[in-house]
Amino acid sequence: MQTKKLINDGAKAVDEMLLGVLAAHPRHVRALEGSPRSIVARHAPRPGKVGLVVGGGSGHEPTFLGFVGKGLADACAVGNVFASPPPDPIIECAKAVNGGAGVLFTYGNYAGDVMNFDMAAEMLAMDDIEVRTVLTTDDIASAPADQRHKRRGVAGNFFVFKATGAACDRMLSFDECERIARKANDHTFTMGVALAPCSLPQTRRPNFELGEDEMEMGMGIHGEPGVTRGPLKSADAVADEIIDRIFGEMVPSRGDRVAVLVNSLGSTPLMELYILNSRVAQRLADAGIQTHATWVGNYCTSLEMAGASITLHRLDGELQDMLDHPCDCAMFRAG
Amino acid sequence: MQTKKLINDGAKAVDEMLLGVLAAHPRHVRALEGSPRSIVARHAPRPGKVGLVVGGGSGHEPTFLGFVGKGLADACAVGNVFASPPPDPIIECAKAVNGGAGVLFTYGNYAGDVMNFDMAAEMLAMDDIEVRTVLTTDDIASAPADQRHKRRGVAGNFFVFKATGAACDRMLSFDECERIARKANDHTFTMGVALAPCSLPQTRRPNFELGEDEMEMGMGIHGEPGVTRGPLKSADAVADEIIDRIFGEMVPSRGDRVAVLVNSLGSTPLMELYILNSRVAQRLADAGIQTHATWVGNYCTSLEMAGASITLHRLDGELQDMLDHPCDCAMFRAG
Amino acid sequence: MTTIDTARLVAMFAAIAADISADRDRLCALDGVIGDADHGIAMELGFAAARDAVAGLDPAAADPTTIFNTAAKSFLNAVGASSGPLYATAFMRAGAAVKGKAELEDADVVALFRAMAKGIQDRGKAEAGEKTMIDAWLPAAQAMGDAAGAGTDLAGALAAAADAARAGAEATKDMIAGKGRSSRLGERALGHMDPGAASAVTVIEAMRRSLAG
Amino acid sequence: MTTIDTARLVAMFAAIAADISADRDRLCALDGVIGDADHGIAMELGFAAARDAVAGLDPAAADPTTIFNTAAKSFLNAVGASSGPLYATAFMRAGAAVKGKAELEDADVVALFRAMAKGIQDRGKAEAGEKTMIDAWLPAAQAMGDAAGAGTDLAGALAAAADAARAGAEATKDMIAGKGRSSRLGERALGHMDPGAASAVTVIEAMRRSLAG
Ligand SMILES: Nc1ncnc2c1ncn2[C@@H]1O[C@H](COP(=O)(O)OP(=O)(O)O)[C@@H](O)[C@H]1O
Ligand SMILES: Nc1ncnc2c1ncn2[C@@H]1O[C@H](COP(=O)(O)OP(=O)(O)O)[C@@H](O)[C@H]1O
Ligand SMILES: [Mg+2]
Ligand SMILES: [Mg+2]
Ligand SMILES: [Mg+2]
Ligand SMILES: [Mg+2]
Repeated sequence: MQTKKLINDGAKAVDEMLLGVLAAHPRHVRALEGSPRSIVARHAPRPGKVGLVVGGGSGHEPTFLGFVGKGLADACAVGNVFASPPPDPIIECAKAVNGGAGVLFTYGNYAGDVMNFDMAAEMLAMDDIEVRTVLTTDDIASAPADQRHKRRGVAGNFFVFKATGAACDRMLSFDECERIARKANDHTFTMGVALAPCSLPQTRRPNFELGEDEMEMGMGIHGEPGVTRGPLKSADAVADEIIDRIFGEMVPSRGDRVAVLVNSLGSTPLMELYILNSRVAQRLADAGIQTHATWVGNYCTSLEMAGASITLHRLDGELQDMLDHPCDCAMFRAG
Repeated sequence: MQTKKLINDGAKAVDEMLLGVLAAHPRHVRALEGSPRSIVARHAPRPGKVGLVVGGGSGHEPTFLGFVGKGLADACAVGNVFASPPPDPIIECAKAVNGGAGVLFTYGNYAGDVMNFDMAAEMLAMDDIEVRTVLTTDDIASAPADQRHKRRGVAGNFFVFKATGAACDRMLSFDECERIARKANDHTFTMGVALAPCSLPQTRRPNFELGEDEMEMGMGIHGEPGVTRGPLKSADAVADEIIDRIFGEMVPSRGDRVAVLVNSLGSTPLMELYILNSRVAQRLADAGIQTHATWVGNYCTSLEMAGASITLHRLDGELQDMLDHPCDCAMFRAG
Repeated sequence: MTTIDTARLVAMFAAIAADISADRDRLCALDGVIGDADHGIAMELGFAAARDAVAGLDPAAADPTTIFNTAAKSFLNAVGASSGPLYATAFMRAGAAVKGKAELEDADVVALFRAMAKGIQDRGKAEAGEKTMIDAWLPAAQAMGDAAGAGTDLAGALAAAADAARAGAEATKDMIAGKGRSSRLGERALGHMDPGAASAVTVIEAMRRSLAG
Repeated sequence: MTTIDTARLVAMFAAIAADISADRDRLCALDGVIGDADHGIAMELGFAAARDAVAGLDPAAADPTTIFNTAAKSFLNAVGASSGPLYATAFMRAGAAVKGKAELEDADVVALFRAMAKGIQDRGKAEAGEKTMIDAWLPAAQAMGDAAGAGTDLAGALAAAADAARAGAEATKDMIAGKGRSSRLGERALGHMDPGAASAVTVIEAMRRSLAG
């Protein structure tokens, strides 16, 4: 039996989605002529501004394309479901947003994305467009702390994109934008948990199996297995386990400031997310950590997967400044 | 077997959710002391301003409490899951936001809500707080057009609240605010479709059954059966059926302007919503109707139910003005 | 003829709460078919709150009216929903009907049922035949009055009330709903018992056992 | 010894596409266990695009290099993902390896396999034993070269390559992954075949059938 989806044809789902996005957000984004998988901000390019190109597989909406807009990403290269975009749309995005000050690629650390974005960067170099890359590696479940460069990028993308987009929007130098992107990534820690699988539009079959009372800690945002599988726990126990692991890495001190993201992987509703957040807030308060801002909702999803992730973004003055910088995107506004 | 949820105790889910909401949105909302189910905007009350109180059962987040904030609702009375709040929190909300210019109750037309809000209004009258009520009745699937007063209020709440909140924020008179609320409701048409049930946190059992390849047209936002049950259709067919029914009532002419809401009932992801929207946009364009603004996402949910609804809000100059009025709420920003 | 004191009424609320709690999942399932699947939860919450509130009263100071008013308020605030105002109004009217009494005699119990049915009807504006709890409560109150009028003893009258409630709930299967969530269903509601009528049977049956000697 | 003309290469891409399409769901299922469940989709898309693109070339004007370059480009743009750059690079290197030839002789086929394996390795930087498609492609290219060096005919050498690929894919079950999505799984990847190695077997087997005269 196939899973139920409101689609027309699995093979056309991504392109039809993009038509719907363009129809809904004409003031924020456009598709490049001849390159429909290149979604570019209305206001881009801006001369002298570092261009920020994000991208990755589809199925994580509002990540990545929802973060295209003023003050955040200038363009997004859109891949098939859970598949990196090929180099072409990435190249077109970079050309379209190049303001002469360099183009920054920021995306999640996955083999496929790295190969495709690197191929794009090589080809852009031949056109004298300077590209630098900052990979997001916030998923603390995906490799030990001393191998941070091997970690996946998951919901914490949100904070890295936000900081980087702000830096670019403020016309900081290429070096500064890159430095801030790396710092934002270093300051971001995420872990997720999955309760039920999603299914790809092309197969409409659950992409993994979980026992009726099981959950998977550390689940990736494409249904890749996480770190441990065990019986379903309470919201408080899940929040505690995640916060404990994040604290173990972030090593917070009293008086620290953080921003929080409690993210649904798809079908976990706001009620459950806010219950998680109530525990997160309590843990932060108990540790003497100040919460500067909190986002709760669907920010980095895996289609209709059930589950959630918690991200802490440790702030210093600069990162807080970037976080508070206003942005106005297709699917996200802040500041 | 119980459904999986990230909760601690079904009986405490609503109150724990509220703690999480207050922790996440301290700049927007507060709970009234002694009345934790009364969520009030930070800026309320404002002298001379009509107070807008919304409310209803929990489980529809971000409806209702997410729409509390500057420029929209002043307060929300929060009920148990899918259950109207009792009169007490409603009364406290009304007292807290009363600026001396009257208090408007706007909420979905359900027997339980009507009884509880009416009881509250009666008791407030004894305290010389004048209350008027505008019920939302946008669900065209729930009664024939000549019995509009019997219809349910569903996702179209969003537009009614938005217009009414703007009218109140602009310090219009009680009469004007009420008139605009009624007009906004009269101009709003919604229909939904469900693909899979949700489950209540207290029972963790699916609240209805649907065959493996069935969908229900006209499903209410509490899992109440809709109008017809049949085999799952394509996104285009679903959008067409809904748009046809809405056009049948709205009787649009070329040159009309509308705002659109494509809403997830919970677990239907953005990809599917945008696919629906691509068809909606095409139908509107074909009919010569101008789309002034579109919202796509989780706006009025039924916990983790799978499905979606489409709402058209027909604009005239006044309603467009109200729609464009800025608002800044716990879970929603516009303008 | 024994009279019913406040302790018996307190025990009655405990009995209703226990029976409704045992019935919770069936009531949710019935509500799932034609409503929103929460009726068992609302009733369980409401009667648990009423039970606790009346158990917390000072038995020396509380008269039946206080018991019923306390039950009304606590039920309402715990529940909201449709059941909240309906049962809260029923209990407030019950309290008014026995005002001034220290203990209840047979005729008071008859009045109590009538007042409860009337309260539900005044609050919800449902007529008989609209597939609501009224279709259990009205015949129950009616049967109780008829039996008492015909000289039947309290136990017999209560049994008649419970039988009439059961028959009334059964009859809701053949009704199209005129009130409540299922009123939007038209013919699709046919064949299904109204959950509020079903729970009314459970409530009335628990009241029968508690009040019949 | 017969040579392989462009028509045969076009037919080869059609054969791979057909076999991969038939294999799609198994590959997705394998990827579901240790990856993101889309490998069959990516491969199906990629080879369908390659098949269509090379079928659309003017057979008179196209040489083998053009065939492979066209396949590379179309595969890459249809897929992205990991498979896209890996197979695209494999085909670009294949094209370079047969540059200037109008038809392929036995030695060219050997060179082609070696170039494809090398291309995948250059692009993905995977070593043997890291549980990737390399663990099928490297032994296949090696076995092919060894067999040809030992004087085996093309059919025999291709059969040796296919056997080696199968053995290599089988061996990935005992590996912990060093590259790709499953590299975050550690020991949990043990016991499961790498989907990219599995699909490599299908590709190589289809190439064997198409190229072995
Ligand atoms: N207007 C009304 N008058 C009498 N009973 C009503 C009315 N509206 C609803 N009911 C009763 O309430 C029951 C549903 O109660 P419940 O599930 O607790 O509330 P809700 O419908 O708010 O979820 C229905 O089965 C019906 O018996
Ligand atoms: N660096 C690499 N070198 C060689 N092969 C790789 C590499 N990374 C991934 N692979 C192969 O790609 C396969 C997965 O391909 P696919 O599912 O199409 O892409 P994705 O992982 O992007 O979803 C893996 O099974 C593995 O064989
Ligand atoms: Mg993939
Ligand atoms: Mg309810
Ligand atoms: Mg109900
Ligand atoms: Mg994959």
